[in-house]
Amino acid sequence: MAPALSATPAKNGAGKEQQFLEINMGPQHPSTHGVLRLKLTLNGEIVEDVEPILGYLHRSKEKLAEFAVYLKFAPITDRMDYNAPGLNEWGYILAVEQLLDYQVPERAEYLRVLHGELNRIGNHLLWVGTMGLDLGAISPFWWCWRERERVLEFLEQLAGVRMHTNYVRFGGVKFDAPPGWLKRVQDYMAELPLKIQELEDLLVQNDIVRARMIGVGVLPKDRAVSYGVTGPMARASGIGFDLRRYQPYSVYDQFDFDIPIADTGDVYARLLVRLQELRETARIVDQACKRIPEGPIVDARVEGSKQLRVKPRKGETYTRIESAKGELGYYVVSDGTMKPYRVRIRGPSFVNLAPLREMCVGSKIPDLIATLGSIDIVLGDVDR
Amino acid sequence: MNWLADETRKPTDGTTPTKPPAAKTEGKPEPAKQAAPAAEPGKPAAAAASAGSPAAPKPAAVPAPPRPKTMTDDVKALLEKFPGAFTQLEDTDPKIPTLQLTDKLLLVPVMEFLQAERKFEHLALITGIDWKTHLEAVYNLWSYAKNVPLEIKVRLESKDAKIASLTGLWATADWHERENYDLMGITFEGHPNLKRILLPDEWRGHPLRKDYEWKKEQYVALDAKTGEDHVYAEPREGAW
Amino acid sequence: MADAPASPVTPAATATPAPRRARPMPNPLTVPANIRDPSRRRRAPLAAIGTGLKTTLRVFFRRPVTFEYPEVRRPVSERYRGRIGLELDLCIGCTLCAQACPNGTCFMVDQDFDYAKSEDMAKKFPNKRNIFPAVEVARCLYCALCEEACPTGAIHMTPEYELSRTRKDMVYMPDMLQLTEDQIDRMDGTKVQTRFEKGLKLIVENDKERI
Amino acid sequence: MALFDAVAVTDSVLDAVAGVAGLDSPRWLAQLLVWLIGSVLIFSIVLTTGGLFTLVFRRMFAFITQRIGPNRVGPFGLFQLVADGLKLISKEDIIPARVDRKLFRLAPYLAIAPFVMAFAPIPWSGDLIFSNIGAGILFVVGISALSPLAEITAGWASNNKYAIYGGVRAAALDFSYEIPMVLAVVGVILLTGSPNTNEIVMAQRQVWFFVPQILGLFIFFAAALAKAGLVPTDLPEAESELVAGYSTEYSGMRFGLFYVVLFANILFIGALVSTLFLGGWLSPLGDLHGTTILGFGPLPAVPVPDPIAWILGDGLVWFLLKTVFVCFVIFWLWLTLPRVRVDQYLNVAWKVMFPLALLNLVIAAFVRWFFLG
Repeated sequence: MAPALSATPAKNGAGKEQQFLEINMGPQHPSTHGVLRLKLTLNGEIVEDVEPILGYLHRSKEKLAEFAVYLKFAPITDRMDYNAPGLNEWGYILAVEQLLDYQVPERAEYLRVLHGELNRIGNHLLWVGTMGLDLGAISPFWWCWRERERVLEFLEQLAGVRMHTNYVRFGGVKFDAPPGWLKRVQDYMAELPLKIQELEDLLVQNDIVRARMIGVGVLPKDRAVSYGVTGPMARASGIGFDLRRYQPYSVYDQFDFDIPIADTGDVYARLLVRLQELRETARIVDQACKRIPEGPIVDARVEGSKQLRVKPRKGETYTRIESAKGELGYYVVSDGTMKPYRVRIRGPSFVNLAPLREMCVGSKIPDLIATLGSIDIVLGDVDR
Repeated sequence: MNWLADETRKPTDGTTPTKPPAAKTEGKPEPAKQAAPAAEPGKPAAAAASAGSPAAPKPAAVPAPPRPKTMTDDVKALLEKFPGAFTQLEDTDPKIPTLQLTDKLLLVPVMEFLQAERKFEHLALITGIDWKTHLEAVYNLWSYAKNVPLEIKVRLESKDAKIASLTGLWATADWHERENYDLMGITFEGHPNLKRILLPDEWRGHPLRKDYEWKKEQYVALDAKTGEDHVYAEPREGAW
Repeated sequence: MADAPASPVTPAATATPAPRRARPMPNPLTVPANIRDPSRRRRAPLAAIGTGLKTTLRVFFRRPVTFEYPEVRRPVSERYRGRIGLELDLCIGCTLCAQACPNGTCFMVDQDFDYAKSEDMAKKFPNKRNIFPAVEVARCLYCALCEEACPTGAIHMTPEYELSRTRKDMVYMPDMLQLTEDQIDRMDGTKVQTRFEKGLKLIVENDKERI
Repeated sequence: MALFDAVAVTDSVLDAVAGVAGLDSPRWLAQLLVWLIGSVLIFSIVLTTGGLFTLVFRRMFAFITQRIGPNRVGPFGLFQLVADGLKLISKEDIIPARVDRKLFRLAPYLAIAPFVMAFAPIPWSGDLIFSNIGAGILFVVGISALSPLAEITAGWASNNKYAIYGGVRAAALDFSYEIPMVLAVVGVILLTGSPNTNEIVMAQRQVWFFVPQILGLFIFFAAALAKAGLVPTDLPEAESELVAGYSTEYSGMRFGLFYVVLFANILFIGALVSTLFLGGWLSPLGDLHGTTILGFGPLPAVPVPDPIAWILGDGLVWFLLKTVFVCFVIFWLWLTLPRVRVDQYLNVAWKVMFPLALLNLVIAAFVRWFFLG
């Protein structure tokens, strides 16, 4: 007997009874980058409507923060954007530091920048790999993973664990760079651009890739501003805003790197922006390795296990850092006790995912997959 | 026993200790309760916490120095345009001028003025805070042109927290407001489809409220026919 | 024009030299794009596919970077944070580690195994309440906060990372924490089994209060 | 080169055997025997090479991504094929509830039938051909038009929305790439004068057809990849979009059949391309049987010994070499290129491939008129 299609009849242009096919893409699907469920209404290959349904990975981190001492929430923030865990941590610690008056020594700032930028390189490499997979190119993924393995090795030598490093502390960092580590990182930063060139040979000028990416999932500049999109996705739509340059936190004002900006706002522009950003980050890490000063790595008043007894003053703060996905903000409310009263987290992936519907309606299924991949969402960051 | 906070024994000034968390950590790491009598945990804490909170009651807390209130030209323009609608609060770090909007109805005109004339193009975040006596909605704005932040706070009632929706001005407000409605229980009038974004639709209660009894589990099961999630109070087959 | 950018954020920044980029930043919305017109074709049609094929062929002849895991192992860095280890002698039962644990997998257990501290250790590190930390290794975050909180350095992170055991075995009682993985493998099965069962029973009992 | 007449040989063997018992074995019995043994032979060759290619592909994929590749089962992982086969056979063969059972079971066999039949007229070497059909290449093209049938039935029968998309995509691609493929083959027939595969190979004695027909080779290759569903057009089974395309609901050995057919398809394309364009079993050194190596200074002229002639001269070795080379190119493309979008590639079929195929015909006619006279 014929399979039953659950189609929702709707009027098409000519007023005839138009049958659309409704498909649930997700929460378990090879290319939704996590447990995202898309309720698709399809007219053949053309996507009529996309409704993202979130919450399958919702662990309510904001409620978890209210149960524990300030520092105990740090390892939990690592689990939000698990492609670049170090940056989440840094954002949270920086936010709480606004309410403390600790003096972060210069060397600790440089170590934080190194730790954050290595995470960003790992994240962008993983993104290029999975973007290739979404388009069907198998081998770039493994080349990216080979490079990301080198980066994770550096993080393991620095902080003891490859991904969820739990390395940034109030007023400084946990460990100093092991001997010879800076030299190894610096050599690798010279080698990384060659590997990026290899990826570009395979992906960027390839005719099939250009046909699949140019003019797909376009987000014009004014809509990008209205959707509050930030990070590489915004820079691909023409918003040349980078928190590390426009509101320099930590010691970013001492590095010179430029911000890649494209104006077409399609998937191809995002690919170019992220590949260029990989090179810029390599430059930053290289400069940081060269100019890192000697000195203590944590403020003396918060040595060792005193970190767990940190007690910020009563007050509120909204601090933002440029995470790999965009503007990662923490709105921390402290009532003077040892536990945060309220922590609100601005997940960049959550905000960048909102325009998916506007970018994909009217395009084909493969374009939807390419656009979803190009936004670079991580469901831990979306669902929090 | 949460020896860290120390305030479980004597309420500090102002806010009563947050009940659920303290009660929660009460039993948390101490299954070996029967070995240690109740008075015991206080002592090793003091002994162990070398430089930490001394056992003696803390000296009278000296009032913190008044926080700065930066008066940028945006704030001045805003105060002139809407006389009497704002009270300036102390800055939210780092140097974000903060204004408390006293009259809820003025929210949309204020935001329109800020977005259009004062060029605050970027709505970074909408936060809901539960101060137990009342709710508060906090809007963080950012001006790309002038590279400066601004924060607007609005006070809402705990029972029926209603505020106008900003989906007309910024498209990002759509999901921010849905999340605040879902987790904090603030309803935004004029929102195109205000329904839960992270939790299943039939979830009872708003988790981020301070009075949300989080110990009572709710189970979610997928209905095979319609493919929708249903929430049950007790575990059923297929529910997690 | 836009006034100077908001002063740098952390108090520490005042200590660092004034930001070199003093001149006001251009308005991000009107700044020109520096990735010029990506859609313009720079290569003849199918030529880029040729370079792609050439790259794959070049990588085809390179030595593999992977190695065969069980036989060949990559040395872990000396700071590696694997499974939690415990020095029963040093432990003074101060429950600091249990309180520092973010998700309550490290909890105190009263001593029900035959272990007596040696004479001088008992004097230096008295454990009056005879309670030691047990760890539910399956739910542990490996965040090393317990290691930081421990005043005597009794609890520390060992470089063990091969922890695959059956689901119910993953509760390590204090005396098991002291041993390394291959020591546990060499112990006779029944003794190990009873220790894990005891741990699991404790988990079930107090799972309600814990997060 | 007398064609090795299998039927005559078996007939004489049977007569000898029956002669002992004083009977005379009828000819049709020999014919039947040859066909039976032949089809079993072809079937086993195609499927085992298909299986071997899964191993070759995984090894090549490993090298390109700097990994080691399967080396656990048997020396250099050679028994990986057996291991995969056993795994698939031992896996539970789930047939979902609301599925069109008859079609669901039929689809994998529909996938294998065309390939095994299409191998019949392929000339493996001078006299080694399964059945020398008069219109060999037309038979092959006709049969390979059947291949999308399996994907469509699998897609429709699995009652799964992704599978239907896979099936419909397979249908669209195959039908629109039928014409360019046939036109490219017609170009080759034009040059040889007859569709018989053996004569096509013989006609390439002076020059292999890929020299005058380079355009035809490109179109034929692209069309064959599209029909087989290989990257850059693995749309019927697009992992990242349609979960697993038409084979989403299949499991166990049924899925194994689809998987092996995919690789048997690669062998088939390799054989076809080498027969049509790379001169089949012709060796570049020509037929070395009975020739002599010219004496060079002090070295006397030495007649070529038979085994060397067998290997270097025309024959099976050269055919296998060319086929394996074409398969290497297919794997190479598979590991480099991303997937095209369905509608774009259909436009390419009608707006680019079709006119190019006509142009190719004109070139073939010109070459025929000008060179071969």
